[in-house]
Amino acid sequence: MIYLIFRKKRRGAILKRPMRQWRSLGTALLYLGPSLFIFSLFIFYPLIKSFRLSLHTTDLLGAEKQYVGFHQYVDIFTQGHFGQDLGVTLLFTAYTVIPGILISLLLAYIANWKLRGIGVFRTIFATPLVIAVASASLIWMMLFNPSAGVLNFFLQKIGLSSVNWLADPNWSLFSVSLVAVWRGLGFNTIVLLSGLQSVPEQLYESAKIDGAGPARTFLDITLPMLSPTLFFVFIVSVINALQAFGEINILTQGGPAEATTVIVYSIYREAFFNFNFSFASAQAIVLFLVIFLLTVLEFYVLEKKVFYR
Amino acid sequence: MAEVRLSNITKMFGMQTAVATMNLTITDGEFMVLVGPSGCGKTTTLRMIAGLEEPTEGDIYIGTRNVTYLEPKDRDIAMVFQNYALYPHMKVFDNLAYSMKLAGVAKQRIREQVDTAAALLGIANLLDRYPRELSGGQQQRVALGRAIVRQPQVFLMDEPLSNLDAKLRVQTRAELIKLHQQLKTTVVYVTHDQVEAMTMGTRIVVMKDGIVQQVGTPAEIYRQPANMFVGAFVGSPPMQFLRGELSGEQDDAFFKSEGFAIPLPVKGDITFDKRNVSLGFRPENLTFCIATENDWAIPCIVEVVENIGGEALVHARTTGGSPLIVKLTDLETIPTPGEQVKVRAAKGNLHLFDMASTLCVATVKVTA
Amino acid sequence: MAEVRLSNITKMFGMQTAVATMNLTITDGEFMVLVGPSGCGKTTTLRMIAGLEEPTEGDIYIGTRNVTYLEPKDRDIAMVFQNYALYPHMKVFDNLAYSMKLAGVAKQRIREQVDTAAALLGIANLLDRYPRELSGGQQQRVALGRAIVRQPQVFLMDEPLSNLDAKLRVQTRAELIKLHQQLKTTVVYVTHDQVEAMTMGTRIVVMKDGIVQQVGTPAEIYRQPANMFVGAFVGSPPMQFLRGELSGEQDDAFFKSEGFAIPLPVKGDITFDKRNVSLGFRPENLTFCIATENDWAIPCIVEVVENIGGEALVHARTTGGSPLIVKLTDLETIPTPGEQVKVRAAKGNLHLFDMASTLCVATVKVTA
Amino acid sequence: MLANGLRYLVLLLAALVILFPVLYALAVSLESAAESVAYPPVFIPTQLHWESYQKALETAPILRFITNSFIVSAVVTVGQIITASLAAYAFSFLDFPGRSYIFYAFLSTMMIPWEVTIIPNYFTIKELGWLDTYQGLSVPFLASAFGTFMLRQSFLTLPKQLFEAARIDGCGHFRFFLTMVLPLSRPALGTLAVYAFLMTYNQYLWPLLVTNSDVMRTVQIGLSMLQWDQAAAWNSMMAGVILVSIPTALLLVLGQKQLVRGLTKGAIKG
Amino acid sequence: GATKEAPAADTKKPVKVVFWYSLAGKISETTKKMVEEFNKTHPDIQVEAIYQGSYDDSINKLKQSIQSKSAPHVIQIYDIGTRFMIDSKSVVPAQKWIDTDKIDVAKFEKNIMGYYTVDNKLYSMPFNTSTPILYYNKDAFKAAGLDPEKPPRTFEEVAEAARKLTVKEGGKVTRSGMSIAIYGWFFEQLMALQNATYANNNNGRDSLATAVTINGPEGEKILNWWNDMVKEGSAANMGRKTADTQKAFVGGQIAMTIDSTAVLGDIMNGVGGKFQVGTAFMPRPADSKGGVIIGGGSLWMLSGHSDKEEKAAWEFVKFMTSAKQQAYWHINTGYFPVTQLAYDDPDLKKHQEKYPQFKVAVDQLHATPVTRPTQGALLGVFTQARQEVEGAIERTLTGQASAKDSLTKAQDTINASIGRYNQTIK
Ligand SMILES: Nc1ncnc2c1ncn2[C@@H]1O[C@H](COP(=O)(O)OP(=O)(O)OP(=O)(O)O)[C@@H](O)[C@H]1O
Ligand SMILES: Nc1ncnc2c1ncn2[C@@H]1O[C@H](COP(=O)(O)OP(=O)(O)OP(=O)(O)O)[C@@H](O)[C@H]1O
Ligand SMILES: [Mg+2]
Ligand SMILES: [Mg+2]
Repeated sequence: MIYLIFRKKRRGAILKRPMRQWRSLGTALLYLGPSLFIFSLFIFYPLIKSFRLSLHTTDLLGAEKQYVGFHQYVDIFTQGHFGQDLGVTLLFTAYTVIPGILISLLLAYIANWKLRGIGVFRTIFATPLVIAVASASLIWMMLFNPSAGVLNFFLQKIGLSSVNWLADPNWSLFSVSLVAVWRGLGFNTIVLLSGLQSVPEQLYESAKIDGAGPARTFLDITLPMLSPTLFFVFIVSVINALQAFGEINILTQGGPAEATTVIVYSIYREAFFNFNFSFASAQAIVLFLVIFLLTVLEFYVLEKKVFYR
Repeated sequence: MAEVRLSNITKMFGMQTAVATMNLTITDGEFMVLVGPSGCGKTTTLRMIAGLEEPTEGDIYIGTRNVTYLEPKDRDIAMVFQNYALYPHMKVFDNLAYSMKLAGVAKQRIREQVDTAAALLGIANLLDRYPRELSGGQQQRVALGRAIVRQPQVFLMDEPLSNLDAKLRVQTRAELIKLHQQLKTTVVYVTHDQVEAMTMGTRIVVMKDGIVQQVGTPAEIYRQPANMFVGAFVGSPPMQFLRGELSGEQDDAFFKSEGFAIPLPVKGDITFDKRNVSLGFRPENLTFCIATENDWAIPCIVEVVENIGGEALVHARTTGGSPLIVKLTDLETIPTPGEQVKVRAAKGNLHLFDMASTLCVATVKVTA
Repeated sequence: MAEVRLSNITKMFGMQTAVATMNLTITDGEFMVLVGPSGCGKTTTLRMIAGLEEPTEGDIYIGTRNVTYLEPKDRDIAMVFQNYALYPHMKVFDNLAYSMKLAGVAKQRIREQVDTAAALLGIANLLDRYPRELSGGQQQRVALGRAIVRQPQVFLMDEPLSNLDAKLRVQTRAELIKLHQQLKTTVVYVTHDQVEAMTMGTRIVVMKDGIVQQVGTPAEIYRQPANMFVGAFVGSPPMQFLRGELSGEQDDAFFKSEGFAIPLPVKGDITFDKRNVSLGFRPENLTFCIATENDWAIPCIVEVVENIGGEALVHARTTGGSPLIVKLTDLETIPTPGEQVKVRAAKGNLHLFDMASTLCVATVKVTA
Repeated sequence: MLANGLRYLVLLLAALVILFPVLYALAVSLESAAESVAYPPVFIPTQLHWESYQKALETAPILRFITNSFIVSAVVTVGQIITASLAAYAFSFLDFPGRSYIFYAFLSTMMIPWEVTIIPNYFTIKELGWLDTYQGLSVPFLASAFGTFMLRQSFLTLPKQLFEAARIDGCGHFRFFLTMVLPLSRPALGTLAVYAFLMTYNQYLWPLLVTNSDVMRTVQIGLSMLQWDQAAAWNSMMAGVILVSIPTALLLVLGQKQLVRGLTKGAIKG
Repeated sequence: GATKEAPAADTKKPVKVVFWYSLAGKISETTKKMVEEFNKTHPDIQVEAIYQGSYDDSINKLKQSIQSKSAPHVIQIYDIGTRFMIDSKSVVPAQKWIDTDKIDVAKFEKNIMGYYTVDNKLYSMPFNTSTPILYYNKDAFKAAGLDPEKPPRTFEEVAEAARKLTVKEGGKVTRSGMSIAIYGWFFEQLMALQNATYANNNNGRDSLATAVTINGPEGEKILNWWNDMVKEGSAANMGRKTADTQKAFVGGQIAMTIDSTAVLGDIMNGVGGKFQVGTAFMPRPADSKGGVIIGGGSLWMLSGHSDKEEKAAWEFVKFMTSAKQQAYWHINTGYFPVTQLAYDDPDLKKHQEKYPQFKVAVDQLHATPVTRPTQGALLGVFTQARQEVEGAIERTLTGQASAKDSLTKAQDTINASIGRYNQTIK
């Protein structure tokens, strides 16, 4: 009886819709399951563990010793140079993200020209991708060498005085940023290029007919159509920049005069050399929160401007 | 306003010839319609004129300039794409305004132009929507609007009305004709709609397999098709053909086929002796004669009768098995399926096509 | 094969109503055509039947099942999209074969089915190409082929022939009718082409602004339009209207307008007293009478003459300024522009529409 | 034509700038110790000195390391492609409650500093008995928020009509995913594959932590074995750098074609 | 679980000893050769030598291993890891076995042993040892009118020589007289050379250090001396990488530098006869009487293994520090032999003839008194301390702050870290 009553009423609206919702959640979990499983085990669980640690003091080997609440968090801001490190980190992000994306965009643009043998150039533009951080840093360390380095050689060739790339606090952050930008070029270019390739040819034709030159076409057609890709590259670049470590560890170790001590590097030092894992954990949690909030903000502000077909 | 001239244009896609040595002069201010079966190279021709496709061979002139290697934007053309190609990320207004913005037209003026075009096309209330929020016909109208807001030397339109309903189509057609008369802009117009071709074109180009079959005014194309293809292609329902032999002599010839013979007063210098020909006539050329004793008539059996408001199509079959369609406008005398009837030519032109070359060798005017 | 029933279907896009409380039963095996102006909700209706769009309100039944919340794949339907939606990474063959592959049909059988469909649609030589290498019409045929290779309960077709040339369209139309007769599958067919609607549909739904205006057989729609909109929408050139007053009484009424009066033998239970009405007639209902002394006729001036092969459209204007189109099939008596003529109804139905409701209040049969 | 010539010039210039560090490293690796530190710098070795490579190959079982890295990277790549594309599919084609929250949770995994996870993960792997195994090297990286995000962005640009056509054709989610989404996203998948592969290939700290024997060691550890802090010449170090980069460079060259090719063209009208 | 295989099988099989080492490249090869040699000569013991990345990597990995009870038997740890190793409470002091075996340590270099002896217990066996020395370009000395056989000994003399050695062309310096890499180790040395401690509680050797003592007059003196040379243009600042100053020295762009004895071979190879290389004692302020601290690494034995294994491990450690092996080690790597007995080795003698420059280093070592300052500091957070000091030097050299302020800032940061460290081991 009751069943019949429900049948008579708009059963779709009343019964089926919510049920469908939950069923769709079930389906979704099937797709998300493998990732969620790995993440839970190897990322969320460690995160929780770290958070616990950050509320304790730890012994020399990193085991919990004593509950101290948020004491470590207070210490972060009162001892050492966390504030300064945060500034350096943000500055590094500014130095790398926007220039990196702009250069990659330019490269992707010229790599998208339809010319014979363009594949060779695409491959070349992608090469920084295949060089590991360690390798890249070593190569650049050689280029940066103050006495025998190629960069200074070129500078002197064109009549400028040489620069103490890594030893001069005014230059060192720029120098490591340069390496980071170079390293990012390969990946960003490829991603942007594949984004460019998925813009329908028709739109370009349309724009040509409408009288748009290359620059306008780029601004009015390419950029909007590329916005999902750009958005992706931007978010990822910011996250990566905020966590940059490899080149700094090898090239400057945070120096000179802390000019390149980014947060991740200082966490590394705290955790692995000062044997103070809980203090490091607290810093890491703070960094995580900073990145997370920043990303949510970016999504909030930017994704509205992204055009999805 | 400018002349458009295609000189020896060929376009290959790989091994596939899309357009073959095409020569065509579209005079200044002309409304030239390209028709032809699907895949015959209409769009490709248009795209070459637009500069979106580079011809494999030959040159294209607009006005006196050789534009073969010029960028589209330097050719001063506007184009309506067969598949619309609207900017998906721009609202309708911006789609329409874009070319003017690029040309640096003042805001105020853009607004006016867009409003005029939108009103003309009945999309004034859609200006604030994105293309994906439009129906197919609405999108097509936006595409059309995008072309007409500009005032280029040449309009290129690729089936711009194909997704519109009859009423809107008639209306838009009229608007386009009016526009053309006002602006006197050269138009190259692709359509598969005969009525459009016939009513709009000052001249028509019929193409097939990348090859131009005939160029002429609508009346020429309809009344004096150059070959069987053109005859069959233009007109709906299409021209009918009966295969047979031509014999006799000038002014006193006979067309013999399937056990009947039709006297045809063929004029002109052609060979007659048992020549293999096809006799072509249009459904509206024919009528029924119930009287059984008439040498001039072709005996048939009625198979299907399609009754479209105002007229009827009678599908019949000759005793020899060839299909025949008769178009009746006098709805009082419609035969019924299964009925035995005789069909004879009543008015208009009959055409004789050589079977080997398919070319038209003679046209005979019939009067009832 | 199944009945399709829409019960109180409404579809909103945001604040925009695309379809409003639609009730429609398409009986098993019927060929139902949806027509209506661009943007009236045809595609939306089709998409709801397909399950691509969830109705805002109402239920959809296929056979006896309520399918409102069923996945498309569980509805046993095939659909031709207005914009083709071919799979760009698959060759034509695979596009056609895809649904059968999914259904686990044997390779051999797939091959056969695809070949049959491709031959039917004249795309047999394109099976090895990618969609981007096809012309517009070719793509549309592939889209059509994709639907017909399956044998679903219901075919949904959204303007499947709009990009085909006349000949191919006639041919494909005939093939589709034949197919329908063979398979007896229910078809819901969207078109803006009257001829298609009239010749193919067993019944026709006329829509406007998301609201169903009339459902009926082609003859009913053409001969007994329910309202002015339907009258004007079906038929090309469309129905003409003259505004005026109805007076007199049953069987002896007069239609007065712009200084002339026409006696109309109206039957039926309607009010007459100086009622504001529109008189509707079709171009082919009219003819010219050169004799000046005839009360029954409407004086006009000829403006434009369109001569389409086989018939002519004469655009005239009444002395009161209303436009009038006369369709002539007798091409010997065409007036010339500027000529003063008189027009009278010669045959077919005349319609009286109430000006307030636009509904048809009476139909009068005329015989010359 | 002229314009094309100019374009080639621009491309060539850009290529030279990008490639310069690598080319110079290559040159230095083939120089003698003295040449490598000479000033002004020597850009083209007077004579090819292969010693550095020879020494590198003797110093560490590089080939074994490369093999290990290849195996682990391949496993991780395949794993990430599978998990990330599945997840991205859910985020772009399924509508389910809490989607954006779960997506943020996914994204957040990218933001966690690695210092946080590396040690607990070491213990997890230890508990599982996976130290010094391929599982230990690869399993923690089988899922990737980065990859999910990237594929989501790519999936979102696929025309909606395709999904509809496929659904009509009787395609369920999974089939659609397999036969439409994946083939049409080849450039994105290719990019992710290369990225995942290289990321794994270039790992240093994690492999160092969870492996103990030369049999299981990976190539970046090999690289660190080739460099000694106080070396006065660049040539041997650069030989190491070039040596470990060769396999990935080859991979890039081979995979380039798949990487960037537009596929959605001509999908639908408009 | 510490329990290994079944004891029955154990008797036949050689005892397995796991040895983690950190030095890469050519040095790593030498290490492996020595291990091979050991395995050949000790059939009942099988040593597995595993490279574990840099010292930093290795010590971190050890940390995890101790916790998860999979630590090796022997590990090579750098000098500044000494405090951590002791505090980890997981080591077997070498003293235990020296006492058991009644080894005579008299012939071991006392300065070297001094570093690793804490609370009168030798914790680890020194293995690879180096000190810094002054390298100079004799040809440049000649060209500048200086006596190449009389290298400068004091800060003042160095500054003076540097000034003379500096060559300018058109306003640009083409050769600097001096350059010192900004490396905390050098600062520590220069402190010890002034007989100053680096940390309180007598360099943390009397009891746990609670603070560093770097911002005293000695520290300031170092920085001022250094900074004056840089400011004046007679010394170049080439950053933290010692490799960079080496390269500049080898390339002739600087005439003097300070670097480890361990790179002598590399420098000689790099110079390859382009000019004559001289070596000298580390410079120090005129009146001071300290000496150098040894640096490098030592071999630690870890607890938690069976006695048998521990014994085997000790055999291995003993072997590695034996005279013959140390001679081989010295010849191939440039590190000091830790035992004087090694100097009797004929190969080593030949080697010393080839590199007479090395003698200076040995002399310098022997001239150093074993005091708290020259024993070196024990700090749990030494890595950070070094980096902070390097930061302080950089701040001074780049004119961001005075020597005093720079050092004070560094000291504060380090002390906070020390505080936290001491907390963790309480
Ligand atoms: N996604 C959408 N968002 C907003 N409005 C929409 C959307 N899709 C359709 N519409 C609107 O709904 C109405 C009905 O659209 P529909 O596509 O059904 O029209 P149609 O009858 O198929 O027209 P046509 O013949 O031009 O294809 C139109 O006014 C259209 O603009
Ligand atoms: N990019 C391409 N690659 C290969 N062949 C192509 C390509 N574009 C068009 N073709 C082929 O060239 C021929 C001409 O195509 P075109 O688009 O000009 O035809 P059309 O006359 O516009 O036809 P329709 O009326 O169907 O749009 C067709 O056979 C088509 O398949
Ligand atoms: Mg076309
Ligand atoms: Mg539609």
